[in-house]
Amino acid sequence: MAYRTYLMVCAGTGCVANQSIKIKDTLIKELEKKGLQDEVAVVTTGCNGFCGVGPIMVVQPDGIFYQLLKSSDIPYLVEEHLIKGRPVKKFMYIPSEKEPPIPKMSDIDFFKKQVLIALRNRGLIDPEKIEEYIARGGYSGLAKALTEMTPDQVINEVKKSGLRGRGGGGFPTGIKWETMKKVPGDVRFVICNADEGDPGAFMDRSIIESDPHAVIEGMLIGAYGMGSTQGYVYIRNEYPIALERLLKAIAQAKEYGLLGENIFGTDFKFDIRIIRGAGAFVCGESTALMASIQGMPGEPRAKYVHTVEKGLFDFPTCLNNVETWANVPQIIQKGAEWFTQIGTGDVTNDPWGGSKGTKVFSLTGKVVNTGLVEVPMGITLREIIYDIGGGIKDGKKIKAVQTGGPSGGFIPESMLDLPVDFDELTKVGSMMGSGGMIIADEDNCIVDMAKYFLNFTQEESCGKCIPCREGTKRMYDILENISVGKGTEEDLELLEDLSYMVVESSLCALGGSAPNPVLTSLKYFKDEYLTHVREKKCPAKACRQLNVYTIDEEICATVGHGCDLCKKSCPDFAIFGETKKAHHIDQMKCHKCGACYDACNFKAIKVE
Amino acid sequence: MERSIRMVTVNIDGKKIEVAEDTTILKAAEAAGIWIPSMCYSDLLEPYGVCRLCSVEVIRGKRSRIVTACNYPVREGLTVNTNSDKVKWIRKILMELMYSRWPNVPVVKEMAERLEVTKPRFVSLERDESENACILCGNCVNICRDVVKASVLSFEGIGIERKVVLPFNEQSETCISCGACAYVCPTGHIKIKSLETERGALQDFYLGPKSAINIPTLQAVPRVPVIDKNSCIKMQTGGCGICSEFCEPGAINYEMKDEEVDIEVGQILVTTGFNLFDPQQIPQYGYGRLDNVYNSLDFEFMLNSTGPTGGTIQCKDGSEPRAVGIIHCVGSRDENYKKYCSRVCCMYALKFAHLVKDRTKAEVYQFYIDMRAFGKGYEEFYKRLLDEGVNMIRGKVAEITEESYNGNKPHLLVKCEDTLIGKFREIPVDMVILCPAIEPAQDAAKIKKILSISQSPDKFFLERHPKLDPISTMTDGIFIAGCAQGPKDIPDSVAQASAAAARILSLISLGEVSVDPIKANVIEEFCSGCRICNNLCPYTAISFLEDKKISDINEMLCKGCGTCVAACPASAITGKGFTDEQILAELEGLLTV
Amino acid sequence: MPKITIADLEKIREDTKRTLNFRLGTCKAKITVHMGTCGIAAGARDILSSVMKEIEERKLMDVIVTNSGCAGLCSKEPMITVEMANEPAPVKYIDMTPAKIKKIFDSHILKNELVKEYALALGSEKTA
Amino acid sequence: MSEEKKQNGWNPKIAAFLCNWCTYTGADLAGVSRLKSSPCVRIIRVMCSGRVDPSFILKAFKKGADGIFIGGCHIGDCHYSEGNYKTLRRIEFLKIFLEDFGIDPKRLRLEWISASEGDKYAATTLDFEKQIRELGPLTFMN
Amino acid sequence: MKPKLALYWASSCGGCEIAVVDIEAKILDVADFFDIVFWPCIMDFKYKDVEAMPDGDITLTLFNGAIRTSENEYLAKLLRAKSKVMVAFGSCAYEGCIPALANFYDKKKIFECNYINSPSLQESSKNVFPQTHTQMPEGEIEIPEFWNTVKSLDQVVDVDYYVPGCPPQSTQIIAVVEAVIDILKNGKPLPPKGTILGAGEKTICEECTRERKEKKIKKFYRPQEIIPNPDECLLDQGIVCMGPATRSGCDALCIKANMGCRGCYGPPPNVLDQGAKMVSALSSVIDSTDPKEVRDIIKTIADPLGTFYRFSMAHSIFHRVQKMEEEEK
Repeated sequence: MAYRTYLMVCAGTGCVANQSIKIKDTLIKELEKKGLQDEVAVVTTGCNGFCGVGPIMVVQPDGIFYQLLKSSDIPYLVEEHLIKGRPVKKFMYIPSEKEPPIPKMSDIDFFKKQVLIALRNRGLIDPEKIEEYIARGGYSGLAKALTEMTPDQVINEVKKSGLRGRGGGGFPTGIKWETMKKVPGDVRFVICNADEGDPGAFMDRSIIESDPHAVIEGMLIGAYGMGSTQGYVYIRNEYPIALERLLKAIAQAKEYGLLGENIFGTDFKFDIRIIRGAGAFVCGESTALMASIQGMPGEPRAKYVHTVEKGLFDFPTCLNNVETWANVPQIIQKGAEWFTQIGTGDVTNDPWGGSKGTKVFSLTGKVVNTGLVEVPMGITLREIIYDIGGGIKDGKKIKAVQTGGPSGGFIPESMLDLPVDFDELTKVGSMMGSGGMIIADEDNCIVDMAKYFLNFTQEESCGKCIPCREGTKRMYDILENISVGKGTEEDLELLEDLSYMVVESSLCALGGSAPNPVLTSLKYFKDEYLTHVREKKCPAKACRQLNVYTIDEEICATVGHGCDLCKKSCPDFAIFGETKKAHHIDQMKCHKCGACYDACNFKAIKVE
Repeated sequence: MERSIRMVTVNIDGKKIEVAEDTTILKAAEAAGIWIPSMCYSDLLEPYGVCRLCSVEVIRGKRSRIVTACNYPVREGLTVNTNSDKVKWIRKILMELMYSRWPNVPVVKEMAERLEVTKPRFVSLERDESENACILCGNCVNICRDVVKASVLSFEGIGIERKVVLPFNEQSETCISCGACAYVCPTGHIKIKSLETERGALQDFYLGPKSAINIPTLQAVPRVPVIDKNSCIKMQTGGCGICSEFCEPGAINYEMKDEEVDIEVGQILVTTGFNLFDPQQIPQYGYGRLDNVYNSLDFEFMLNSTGPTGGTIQCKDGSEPRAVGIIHCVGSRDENYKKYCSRVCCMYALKFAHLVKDRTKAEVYQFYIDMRAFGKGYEEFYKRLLDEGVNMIRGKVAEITEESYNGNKPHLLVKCEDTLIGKFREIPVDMVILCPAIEPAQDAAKIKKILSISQSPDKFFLERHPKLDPISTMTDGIFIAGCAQGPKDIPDSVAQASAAAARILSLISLGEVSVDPIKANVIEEFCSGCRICNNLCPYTAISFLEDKKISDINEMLCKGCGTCVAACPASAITGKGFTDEQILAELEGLLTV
Repeated sequence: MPKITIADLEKIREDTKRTLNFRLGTCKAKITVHMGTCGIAAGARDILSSVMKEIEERKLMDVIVTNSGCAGLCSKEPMITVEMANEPAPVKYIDMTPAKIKKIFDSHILKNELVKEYALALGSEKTA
Repeated sequence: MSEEKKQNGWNPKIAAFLCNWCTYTGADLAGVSRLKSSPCVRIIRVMCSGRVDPSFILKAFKKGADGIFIGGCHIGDCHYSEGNYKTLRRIEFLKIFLEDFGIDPKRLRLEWISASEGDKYAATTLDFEKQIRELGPLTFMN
Repeated sequence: MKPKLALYWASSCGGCEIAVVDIEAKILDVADFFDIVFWPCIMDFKYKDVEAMPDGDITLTLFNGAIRTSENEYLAKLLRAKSKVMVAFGSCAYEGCIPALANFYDKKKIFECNYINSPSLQESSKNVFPQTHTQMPEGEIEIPEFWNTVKSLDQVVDVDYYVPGCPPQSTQIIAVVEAVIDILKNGKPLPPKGTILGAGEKTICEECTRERKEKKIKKFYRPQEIIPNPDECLLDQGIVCMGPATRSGCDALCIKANMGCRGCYGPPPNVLDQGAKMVSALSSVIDSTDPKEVRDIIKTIADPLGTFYRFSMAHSIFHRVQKMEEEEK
């Protein structure tokens, strides 16, 4: 018997971490209790992207969106919505305190402005069921490619679409495929790079979790175009759910004969192997990744000979990332023209001429709605931050947007109307990267943030070449010096000099782009650096070593009645004062840890 | 796939250079006499490209690009600038980074000076112990993995924590001690800990470093080089293989292996020779501990005109010895070591004395117990030596010590009692030659087991009869000759071997052999195949017939000892000549009287 | 192991279509069963079941069923609302029985002909 | 009775199984060397001491031997490599066996005497004779 | 006239009589063919009937049991005289068997054990020894005298043939009976005197189906110590099996039950002494050259004498255990 209602419970990593599996189990139990198990189905889906409000459940066909669910809410929800037909307002999304709750998913701003290509099946299908993918038109792109198109036509279609590598570089995918196709030889590989390493970025994981077959189909089409018979997916082992779904998907595809020999009765054969990465950031670099697959240390090598000529095991190898592969089936299915309608620029003659299609970003930082968003190329940063992201938290002022992860750069508020595409971002010193987008507000110190990213890159540097190993470490040291008030203006010069040198001479892109956060921050926020080195002050009060903590004695005495909390919290015993009387801080003893600031309930601690 | 080499013209610093396509910029520049700095480049390895000092600017049209010269392949029309401001700027900062991290490493210092970096802008990181001169160029790791194929060394840690380590930071068994890593290390950080070469352990006249390919001994027949399997990298790890590239006739074959060849023979002559007694067992003689104390074989090697000294007799420091002591009976005729006389030492000791006299002005002292110059012309030679002025001291040497008087260079002091004059003497010499005992070959016991022959109590092989049949053994068809049977000199060995050969030949020409009639055999009707007798026979004459499920005795192998006869619980084995009935009858007869 | 053909793809797609239509909310008709306390007391559960049964029996791919609370006219329960994609306004039917449901399916859902005798009124509120 | 026998100039009978290569030759040597060995010993030559079947020993005792002497090559020097090891084990076993049978195991003696040890042969046999004399004649019950 | 058959049991357990009956229907052939003149176990015959027979009157006597007492000996001699063919039937008659284990002790010891130390004796009957002649009011009672040593039949009388086994296997008895009937009926020549009937010429190993390997024994096990592999030679596994030194004929009965052969069929042809042969064989395969270790390994055999001579003590070279000389002194 068909079901009348489907409960789409999000089982992306974010929601699973928030007990969505438990919610699913409770739902099933509750439905059974009410005798609804034959009428109402519970489906686990991939990530919906709105991870900030997980766990999420969508009730279909009504399209009611529930957020922040707890398993204790379930009996009430089932009773109200599923039996009595009354959607429960208190679990719905509320954009702001003043506004009423929005019951329907499609009406929520976060979802409204998104254009879904790579994530088109998210929340709609059970990623562990190939039938549902097929029902959504899955594998018809492959069918079309195999039966109606020659390999060259496939490559040409991708080339025409203007699809560019979503992993960061933005290299036109079609050109890459074409180059690979031209290299002679029988053995050639395609690789899906699922070694997503940028902190805070999780679009690849999300795509695999919600729609693994899209990736498989993309690889199949690519392999057909380029004449490869063996594919690899290099996925980090820290993505257990993605890995499991991918393994299941591959098994299902094999069962259906969509992987293996004589696919759709043609001569085409293709198989996929999964290689689990150990999570080194540098292994996201193509040559390091291939070295890792080969069982060698994950170190990059010089790419004066491209991997499409000599890649994995020295055979021609085409590596694309998850999102790129996931776009391919749609392009083949709906045609290049459809794809070029979305995005910026003109790619009819020059594949570098624009950015087409959509890009998935992971929106994090000081924005109201955090999560994964797929937006058309050319959308402005402002739209992403304010319309989709719901603006800055707590009504603060935006300071900068950091795009492209640790290799990207800071974009100041003045440039918020910048259309987001590969070339525009690069022009301002940042990059698209794999799609990280971190919003910084006025409480964020630019030096501190640059230091954060540098710390990441210097720790993740493989250590092979000197500029990256020694250089990023020195850059970090200088930033550290600046953040504790030991920096000089010469240091800033040296930092810049060193940064440019590292960009120029590093062996791979990790080193070559590592200084981007420093360079862009120096470019757009020079003043803030100068304040750090000249006045030894941090305007955002984030560099604690530059802060001076004092106690407003009046507040302390009258409002807080000398509660002693700060005194107890101070690890240096630097706070004095009798209970019920005003306290004060001995600046000589204070190590500026900020514990008292966090401890005070009355905002009596002042920071300067 | 044969690929014709295409020559291309490239422009390096304004010079037009014609080189083969795909040559690296570094090599092309080198050909043109242009120096490009590099710290990690090694001709032996694929460029690893880590120091980046060889960064150069490649200009294509208006666009220029920084690449590393060590691994950038040249193409037609490439324009390279190795000395632009940008290049200099990059090199300078790189050098600053390196210099500040390894301020005490000479090669880094040198390079820094050459690149005019005197005071780096970075804080000197002397957190590295001054000994740590590893600049992480990776050459050692790469040569170990790619060339030697041992993969012993590897990097550990990433980023600034990267370092070169052995597996689990322990001396690895995989390391074949080839020394390739030390060879490619640009800073000399890798040192080879020399394994203490113990003199006594010197084998095959090994007196110094030698290549993995060598001619085993000077008199080797055939005189062709062989590969020492234990030190050849190719044999150990499958790496290297340079010699085969080098050898034009293609004579090098790594596939050759020691193989066991089964050859069916009717007779065997065992001439497995002897071992030289290790004088280190007599510590008071100082062999292996004191310089200039040699054993006879060392000295023989020194005397050899193709030996390490070209035949001159000299002390370790190269000086001519002023006096030489030759000590007889080292280990022979000694209750504590070998009780027997080694027979050859007296005469070769006299020969040594003669040669020392002949080649140097040194005084020669012979320390002997008894002179045994028993052979033809031997006594005459002894007489001649006495005439030559060799000092003969009758007495067993007690000790050899190293002494030094008044700060002069140390010499050796031989202490012994001169039994002829009844006085204790201390004789200063510069060199001592020990004449060690001849002892049975070290694997004699193994050979004994294989061939089922016997050893006499001194462990030499036992002859059938000491007087009447000194060349055959108790096992028919197996003969012995030379020092395998007992110490003897060359004439005796030749005589014995010839006799053995003659015996063998006579048997061959006879075409058949007669065997002793005392044999055991299995009575099939009574054997039930319990297999108790199966491993009793040292001559493996007993086998188990799987088809009949009974045991069987090969009469040709059987020596008739009768052990199996006694053991057979079914009395199914009888011993011809010594049957149960016969022995019992004998008993009956003996005991009734 | 069955080797899939393109025709098989189509078949799978057809088989799963209804499920997905439900999830996407795309449909020709939407039937809302009013299931307030009053509705349930008047037998709305049976009505819901019979609606589901009709859909099942007729193998309708594009009719979705949902429930809602009390429509306010408790005396006329059980009540359903039928919304057709091609009609401007929903129709409310009152005093439903399984037989009546059958009739509504026969004429309204399949032939776009209103069953006037059961209808309460035309043009009440739309249920989105 | 035994006391009586002893007094009446009783001479023990010692059966000896001698290995052809060592002890037999050793006995030979003793003779050639004019050494005094026990006259009570009645020698049976076997090729190897390993040929000595325990049945022979029991039979010999039964037939009137008062002591039994077995001579073989020294351990490790067996002409047949390892025949004497088997002898060693058999005799060890047999001694336990004899003890169980109520016969003093001292009446059975195994010695390693090489071809060159004529003196040892002489001394050992004399010693054994003395020992047997002390033990007296071996009698059997019915 | 039918040939005459006598069966007698001397010192034995009676198992052989049962074995004879155990030939099932064949017993009818026996009864049919023979005229049974003496079989005290089955029917009431009197010694005086036998005594009254002329010498050689009995065609065949199957004599089982060892010679323990004067009565046994008397009957053995009597039947010998009256019989044409005297067969030592069963291991007791053949080689002493279990009764001969008493040869480990002498009469004195046995009497001490039975009439002084036996725990079942009542105080009043302790120290009362059997007397050959006792004067009773009714007259003199004579009971047989107890010999010091148990003997096999052939140690007291001349024996023509032997049938070994404790008891002889019924199949073997059938074969013997058939052969005898065949000879008597058809006037065939008798087998040579001293032939062992109803047994093979080889050893038990011939009949044992286990896989044997070259033997190397480090320790002997008693059957309760290990669970032996049923496919592998027991001796290889360290279990003392008399099989190699025991005549075949039983079809490896004990071994098939996963027990070592106990040796009831006696030594194989040519073997003088079963026990001595076992000593020789086992010590040959002990895997050690160190005298101490050899002794230790030998010590792992429990009671070697009793084990090796379980059935053949009377027939062994020594016939019996001697008194330790020390004890004598």
